[in-house]
Amino acid sequence: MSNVGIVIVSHSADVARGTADMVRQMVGGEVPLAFCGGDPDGGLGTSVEAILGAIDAAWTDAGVAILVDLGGAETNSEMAIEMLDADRRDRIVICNAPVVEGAVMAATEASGGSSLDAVKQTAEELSQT
Amino acid sequence: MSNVGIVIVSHSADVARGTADMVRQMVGGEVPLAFCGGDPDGGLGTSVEAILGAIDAAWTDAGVAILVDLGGAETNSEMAIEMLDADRRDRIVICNAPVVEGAVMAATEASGGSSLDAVKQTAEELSQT
Amino acid sequence: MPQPETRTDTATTGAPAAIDEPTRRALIEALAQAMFAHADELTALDQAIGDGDHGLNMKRGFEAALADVDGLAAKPLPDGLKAMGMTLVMKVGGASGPLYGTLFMTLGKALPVEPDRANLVAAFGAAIDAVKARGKSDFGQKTMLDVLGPVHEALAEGSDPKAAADNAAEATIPMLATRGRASFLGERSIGHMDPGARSSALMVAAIADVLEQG
Amino acid sequence: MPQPETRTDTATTGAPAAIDEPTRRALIEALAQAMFAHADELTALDQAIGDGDHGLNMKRGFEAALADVDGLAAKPLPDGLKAMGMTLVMKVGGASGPLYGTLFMTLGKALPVEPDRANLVAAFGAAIDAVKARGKSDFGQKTMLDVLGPVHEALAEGSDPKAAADNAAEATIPMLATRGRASFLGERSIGHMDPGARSSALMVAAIADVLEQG
Ligand SMILES: Nc1ncnc2c1ncn2[C@@H]1O[C@H](COP(=O)(O)OP(=O)(O)O)[C@@H](O)[C@H]1O
Ligand SMILES: Nc1ncnc2c1ncn2[C@@H]1O[C@H](COP(=O)(O)OP(=O)(O)O)[C@@H](O)[C@H]1O
Ligand SMILES: [Mg+2]
Ligand SMILES: [Mg+2]
Ligand SMILES: [Mg+2]
Ligand SMILES: [Mg+2]
Repeated sequence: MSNVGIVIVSHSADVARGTADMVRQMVGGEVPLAFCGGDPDGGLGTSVEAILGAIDAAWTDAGVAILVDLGGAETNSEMAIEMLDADRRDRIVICNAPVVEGAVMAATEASGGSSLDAVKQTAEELSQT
Repeated sequence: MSNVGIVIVSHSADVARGTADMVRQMVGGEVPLAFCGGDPDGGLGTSVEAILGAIDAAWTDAGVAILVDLGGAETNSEMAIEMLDADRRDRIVICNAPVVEGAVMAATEASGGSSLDAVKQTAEELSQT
Repeated sequence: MPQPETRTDTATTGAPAAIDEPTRRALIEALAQAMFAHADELTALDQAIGDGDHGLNMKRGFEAALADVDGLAAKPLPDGLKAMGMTLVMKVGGASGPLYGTLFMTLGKALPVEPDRANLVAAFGAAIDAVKARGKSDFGQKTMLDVLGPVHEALAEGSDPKAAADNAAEATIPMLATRGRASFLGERSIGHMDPGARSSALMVAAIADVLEQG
Repeated sequence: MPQPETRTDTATTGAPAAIDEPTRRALIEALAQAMFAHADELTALDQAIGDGDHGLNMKRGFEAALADVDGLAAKPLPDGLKAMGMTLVMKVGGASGPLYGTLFMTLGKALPVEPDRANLVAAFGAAIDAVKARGKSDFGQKTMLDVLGPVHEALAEGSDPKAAADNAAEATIPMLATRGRASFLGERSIGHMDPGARSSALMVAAIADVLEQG
């Protein structure tokens, strides 16, 4: 089974891209990774359609952990999850963790083959070292 | 007296820029703001010289709060602070808070005219809403 | 101020006039025009206690709805509401997108094709509960819910929903925000009208105006 | 394996041969060449348990030092060490920059212009303490400190610092990382040599080789 996938959802396309760069630097290609940022017109905000696309791109049977920044990113991600098939919905979680630091930690955990629960927990236990 | 300034230090120039965009969207021009990301060659990492430049750009007598992402960004920021005049060194803090969410919260607090201590505390109390 | 009791509702059945295709089209157009006309005001409210995009967000959502007005109006009311909600979810881009989207989608799920007033009151209650669940929020937190709640009450007791909405939006001014971006401001959120409360009041007024003429 | 006791140190005073300008230049060049020659190896070690930039970081730092080799070598030893440390601080770009920078700067502050062995041991101890403070770290956390510590002991007791450094770098392999990026890997950090431990060992070897020839 593939490693757990990571999806990064930020209000800012730059933050999302930069975070993905930092994740790639840590885990290379070992972890399915996708990101999105910006509202449907490209301004600061999030887009349910883009989130659904990112989930699809990072999908693996081991599940997907989503990292979000502020309120709207979380609400839109929850909305996106509810629009998925029941089958996928059970294998996707939103981490209650900061987007940049959480994504690096979650991906590092995922690269070791950890379960979705373990990936979520590692991201959420995060305190700066 | 001006509002407390905010400095964003990320390993990624994109993350730093995007975070600054998100901060500006919340507080407009009310808060002195500067950011830097990337090592001295522009790769992922941080640069003490760039951090010193950002501190200078965001400097106000009310002090400056720095938001950092991972280990090296913190160590390099601490190094930069020690290179400042004693006078400035006492009015600059590194927040133990996530870079994106912390910067938005710290800047929002700073925009209300809060003290450096209050800004730091708000960023550090952060839990996702 | 128009009295809702004098509307075209048949008092005996409690049923409003059927919401036919031309009415559905008029509703979508009125909602869109209200958001377009007040986009700057909503943005200014959101600049004061948020990130200054609420007007833009709502405009984007209703531009998309308006672009599909033929398709939306052609659907039976429940399906049209669901499709409208989905459009807002996909296009608004802010927290208000999934919240208003959930409101419309739940109305679509809960309403029959030809609703009477009791159906409407029940559906609106269900929609409010769905918004609360989506937003992990409740009344009293200085959000759109603080307009939607009083409008629901007004519908239930047959008083004027427009007046209720306007008063409720005004009443968010002294509130302390504890949800959404405005909560980042703490005490400084006090003294400003919540942008989502205002957009809710504008939508209620737009809908009431169309149905009163209808 | 060369025995440090057989070095040119005058046993009576405990003073190594004076570190004159040509020696200082040779030291800088040897350090830089060691980092250049092993950049890929350091990067590979950092890829296994970090972000894969340690070789690049060290190369960048020592390229800058080499670019200024005339200026650095011309300075008296303490000032040259401080300037070298500052160059690493400004150029390395990773956590290792301020850490190695602090090491060199503290050596510069603590050493006299013509140090004897006792000065060196004391200064190295102070430099290690400064690195610990800078990194909020200690021995046993699978970092450069786990090489610097044993090298300090070797210097103090007059045993071979190169051998001590190599053994200490090897000994980081079974360690669990609790500082720096490698700590993100938890148990998976076990079984790999720490990249900073390896670069420390390389620097110790480069310095020892120059001083033994000198
Ligand atoms: N958790 C929530 N529950 C209910 N309403 C909310 C919540 N979060 C935000 N809102 C409403 O949404 C409005 C802001 O919408 P908008 O500006 O479009 O989104 P964003 O805050 O993502 O920029 C607020 O004024 C408030 O009425
Ligand atoms: N807090 C610390 N204390 C001591 N040494 C550390 C610390 N953090 C990192 N290191 C050392 O730095 C090395 C990594 O350096 P480098 O890869 O250049 O920086 P970064 O980790 O920022 O990418 C580690 O292998 C370790 O030896
Ligand atoms: Mg907004
Ligand atoms: Mg927004
Ligand atoms: Mg590294
Ligand atoms: Mg690095």
